[in-house]
Amino acid sequence: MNELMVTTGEALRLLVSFDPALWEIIGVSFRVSLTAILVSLPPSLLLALLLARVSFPGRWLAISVVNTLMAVPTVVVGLVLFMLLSRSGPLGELRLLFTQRAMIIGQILLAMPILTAMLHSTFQSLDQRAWETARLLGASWFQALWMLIREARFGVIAALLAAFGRIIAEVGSAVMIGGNIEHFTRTITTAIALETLKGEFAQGLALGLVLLLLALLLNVLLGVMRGRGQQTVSV
Amino acid sequence: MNELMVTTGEALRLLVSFDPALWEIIGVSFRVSLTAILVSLPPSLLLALLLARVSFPGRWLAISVVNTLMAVPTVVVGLVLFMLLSRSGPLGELRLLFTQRAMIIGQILLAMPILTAMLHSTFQSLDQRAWETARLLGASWFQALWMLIREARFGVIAALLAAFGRIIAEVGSAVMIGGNIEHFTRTITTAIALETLKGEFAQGLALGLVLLLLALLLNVLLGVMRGRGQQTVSV
Amino acid sequence: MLEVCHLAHGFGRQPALWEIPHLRWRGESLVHLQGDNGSGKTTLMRLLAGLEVPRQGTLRWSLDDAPAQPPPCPGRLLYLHQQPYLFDTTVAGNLHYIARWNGWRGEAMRRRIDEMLERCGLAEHARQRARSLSGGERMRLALARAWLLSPRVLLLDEPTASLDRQAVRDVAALVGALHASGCAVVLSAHQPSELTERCDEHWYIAHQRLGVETREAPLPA
Amino acid sequence: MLEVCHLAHGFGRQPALWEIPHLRWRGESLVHLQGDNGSGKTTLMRLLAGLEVPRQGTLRWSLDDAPAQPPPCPGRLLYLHQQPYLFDTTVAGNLHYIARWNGWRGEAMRRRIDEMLERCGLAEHARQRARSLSGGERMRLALARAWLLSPRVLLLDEPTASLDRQAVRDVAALVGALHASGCAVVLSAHQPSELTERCDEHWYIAHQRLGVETREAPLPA
Amino acid sequence: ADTVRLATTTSTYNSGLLDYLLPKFEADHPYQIQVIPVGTGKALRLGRDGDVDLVLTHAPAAEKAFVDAGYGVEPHGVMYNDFVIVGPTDDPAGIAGGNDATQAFATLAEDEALFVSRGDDSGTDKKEKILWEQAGVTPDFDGFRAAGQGMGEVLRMASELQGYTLTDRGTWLAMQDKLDLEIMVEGDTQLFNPYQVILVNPERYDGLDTEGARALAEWLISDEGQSLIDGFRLNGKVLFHASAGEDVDPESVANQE
Ligand SMILES: Nc1ncnc2c1ncn2[C@@H]1O[C@H](COP(=O)(O)OP(=O)(O)OP(=O)(O)O)[C@@H](O)[C@H]1O
Ligand SMILES: Nc1ncnc2c1ncn2[C@@H]1O[C@H](COP(=O)(O)OP(=O)(O)OP(=O)(O)O)[C@@H](O)[C@H]1O
Ligand SMILES: [Mg+2]
Ligand SMILES: [Mg+2]
Repeated sequence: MNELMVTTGEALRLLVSFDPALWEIIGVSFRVSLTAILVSLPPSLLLALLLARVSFPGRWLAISVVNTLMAVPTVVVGLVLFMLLSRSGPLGELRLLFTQRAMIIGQILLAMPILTAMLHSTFQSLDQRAWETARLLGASWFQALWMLIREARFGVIAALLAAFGRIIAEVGSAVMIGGNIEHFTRTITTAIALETLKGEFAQGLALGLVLLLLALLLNVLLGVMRGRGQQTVSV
Repeated sequence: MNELMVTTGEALRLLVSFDPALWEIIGVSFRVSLTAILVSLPPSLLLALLLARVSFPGRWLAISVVNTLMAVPTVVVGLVLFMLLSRSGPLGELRLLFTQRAMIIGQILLAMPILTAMLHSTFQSLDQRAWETARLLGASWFQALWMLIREARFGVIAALLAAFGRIIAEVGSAVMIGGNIEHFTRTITTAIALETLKGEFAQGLALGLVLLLLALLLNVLLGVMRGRGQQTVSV
Repeated sequence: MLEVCHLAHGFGRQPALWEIPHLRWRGESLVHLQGDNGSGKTTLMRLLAGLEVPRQGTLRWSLDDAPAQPPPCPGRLLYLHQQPYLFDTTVAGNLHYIARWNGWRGEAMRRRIDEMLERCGLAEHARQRARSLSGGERMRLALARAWLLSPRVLLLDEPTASLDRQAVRDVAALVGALHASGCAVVLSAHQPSELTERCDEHWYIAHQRLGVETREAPLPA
Repeated sequence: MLEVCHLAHGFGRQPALWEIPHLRWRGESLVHLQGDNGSGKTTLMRLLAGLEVPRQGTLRWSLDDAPAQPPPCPGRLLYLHQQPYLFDTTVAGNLHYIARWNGWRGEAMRRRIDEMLERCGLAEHARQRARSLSGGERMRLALARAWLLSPRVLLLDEPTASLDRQAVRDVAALVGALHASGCAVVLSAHQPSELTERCDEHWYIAHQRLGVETREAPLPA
Repeated sequence: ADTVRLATTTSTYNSGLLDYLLPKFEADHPYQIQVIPVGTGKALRLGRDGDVDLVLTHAPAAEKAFVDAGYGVEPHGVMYNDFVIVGPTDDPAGIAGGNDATQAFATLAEDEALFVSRGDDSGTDKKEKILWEQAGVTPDFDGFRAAGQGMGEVLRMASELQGYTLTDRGTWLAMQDKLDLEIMVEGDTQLFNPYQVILVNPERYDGLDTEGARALAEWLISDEGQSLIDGFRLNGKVLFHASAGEDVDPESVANQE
């Protein structure tokens, strides 16, 4: 018990004395994950809309496949991408391995299934008349899509947060394709993994707390955007 | 390119010749993750319902906190639980470290935030009249909850799949609290991590494929339960 | 049966929708609640059903010789939403939900459900998804759910708005029969019909006040 | 204006709801579409609006001297759902959506929206969340959205079902004015009212057939 | 059978040495060994916290501190292997063929060659830091990459980036086939890499299986265990040299403090 207290205390102390090295790592983490989310969002939105609103043969199987892809371990994504980007792999010429760009690609692959699956379930539960009404009232295809997103903002934001949570917290693909190289591709989670490996649990926890505090900040900001949602009664 | 082909081929061959060692690992993975999901579901349902339907001071912050907890890295959960369960930690007497039970606890901690957040967003978008109607027509509190779950089955199943995907694919907490001990706590993902560490990519990919195939099976089964969802038109 | 004291309600920063200093209703009359759009008919019914908590004042039901109590009184008091919520299953499934919730079982229950579907003109639609029903059919199904439960108090929020003429006549006959068998009924409707003609008490909401006017009960049709 | 050939529609394994061998409509009359619950009025309107693809047959609109084309004709042909969908924002926000989609801007647009809210009795509710409106107010808002757009063809699915009497009169006057200015209107309604009295053409759906009956246009009220 | 928990470095586990040794031990003894493969730092930490019964590691300085602090007892040298410097075949820095590790490191820094460092405080990393110090350079030149990962990953990374790195011979031999690298420098006495087995101090925690742990440790340094270690081959190559009874080179221990 005592050691846990000491370690937590130490973690908090480290957290308050922000140093440039720490902020560098935080910068890499958020840059990579936010970029990955932003890039994944448009295709995921379109795919989700397609799966929710257009009936085509095999649609049902496609939904199951998207859901399944949520269960792909991050190390597997890392592995596959590593083999593709390796010098001996088909895309080796691009020299992307161990760069932030490669990490972004990995995280896009991880974010898209969860984003698509969550957005699909959100759009699926949205009233069909919403789309019809918008189109009849003169909305273009994109304007109607934007209206749908606003109508489903609770679900959309929940999907974004779940996807963001998944990729900011993942370590398997980041360490495999990024390489955890100091000053280049070290993220909060790969740094935590490293500290843990060294047995430096306090440092690991401190980084974990930093990550959580920043994630909370992001959430509160989004919460303000989302509004308070419907009020309720008891029966 | 060639190596990738060879490796994939080898992976597929390994996959077809099911051996008991492989199935042992698969058994541990699914036992641990399915138990964790089953245990997390009831409290997550109640919490989600509470957050979606009852207004209390601080509700808004509580939602943000739940959303934030989705971003907790698996290693951090592993680390915290490790420090609690270690012989020198406060719960060391329980002797839970490096057991499947400890892994289940870790995965429950990972599953609850994502389950609660997704279920909350699902319940939030459900029509308030649903609950009122059920209660007026004589449903008990639990019957009305069951009706809500059925009405929101798309969202509920999507939430379950996302949570299952997260924990079956995670490695950080499993390796930290499970210890990746052969015959005891080795799961598919910790095995993948180990193979990757050894540079045995083929074995790693094969295990990854096994995981995905089994996850697909589970998805298709759930998909049948869920039904086909609404059909649609184009405007 | 119903006793209301100094009841007032409103939304947001708006002043009270209306105030009811005192209202006592024995539940023997068939009440027609009238008022313009937005006058607060739905809100009053929701308050009576306990779906909304009043800003001010009290509201008590004494049903079946039980001591007076504030709503909700699930299973005995039924409020029919102006736009009813149908459960996302088949038409028959909607009725089976109710049977299950109220512990009815067996062949008799099934026959009762079939009879109810027949009476509401939904027999052909039993296996259709409730969400794909036409506007009038939706209301018929919601009414079928209500008839099945035979409550002590029935609050009907514009039950006839989307029904065709024959259906309005059927509803009027059924409400008349229920009322005759001791069920207290309050209903709202903008357009006069066979149903409103049966009413022998009128509650008007106007200028944020509730007025009550009784007249002779009409002869049974 | 509208030309329909051998149109038939149904759902699932059911036989055709109805068949229309031939229908040609010049769009100069004010049409009242009638039929019992579940006869297929809503379905016909959705087909006319292009929201549903017919099982069989063709359907063409020629609007504004453009060559005949099948629906949808967004922005020029408007269908008002029997239970309108309101966007989850304020009442005024619902109208601003339309302004944005149609590229209207500036002070004139804002004044037009205010005027429309006033006319539909929603001025006091401009900042209220649309989803919290009363039943009649919801329909008023949906009608306000339609008036704002001034389309060439207007398909109104039971617009008066939940309106109070004054609102019905207002809608009747507005539909009359729109019709006089060249807008083609088809409307359905179960109960007779000032609005249906203005209609000079009647389409009946009965026994899975569509019948058409024209009569003298009434004098303007 | 009683279970004994052994925390060890990934290098012994991944090379297959333990999979080769332990079944032979378990066949003659009433114990079952659970192996927890982690880094040296974490292995010692597990020992300190009483979560395992014994450790098998290769970081002489850290091990000495571990024993001195009373966390561990009965340290025994078991075996050793050595470190080598590997690099790309075309050897842009021109260090191939030498056997002076310090000189090679100085050249690498001067050339600003690409060098992938473990950077994880492991035994290997500590050894590397000493070499930089002896070469008189601070490792922050342009090509220096601190990867913060295990040996296998670092080797793979060096191969992908065509850079140099310091590795233990065991991991090198195990992974050689998959790498596009060659040995540049070997044979320097500086590059000696001893492994020790240490029991977790039974006085610190109740319920440790010290009996079993001791049985395993003693078996490892017995003639049987030692000859098995010497007989272990990976791809036909000797990986570890049994060294029970030989003292850990005091000089190299001193160097690593
Ligand atoms: N949650 C809310 N927030 C703000 N205003 C509300 C809310 N709910 C209802 N109102 C307003 O309260 C007034 C009364 O609503 P109510 O639904 O009771 O009217 P009503 O008499 O049933 O009308 P209708 O005949 O149109 O159904 C309306 O003006 C409505 O806009
Ligand atoms: N998706 C569907 N699947 C099966 N049946 C359907 C579907 N949609 C509508 N129907 C049926 O088709 C018939 C016609 O429906 P429609 O909504 O057109 O009737 P309506 O004339 O508008 O009736 P109302 O006056 O009640 O609004 C109804 O019996 C309805 O149950
Ligand atoms: Mg109302
Ligand atoms: Mg209709």
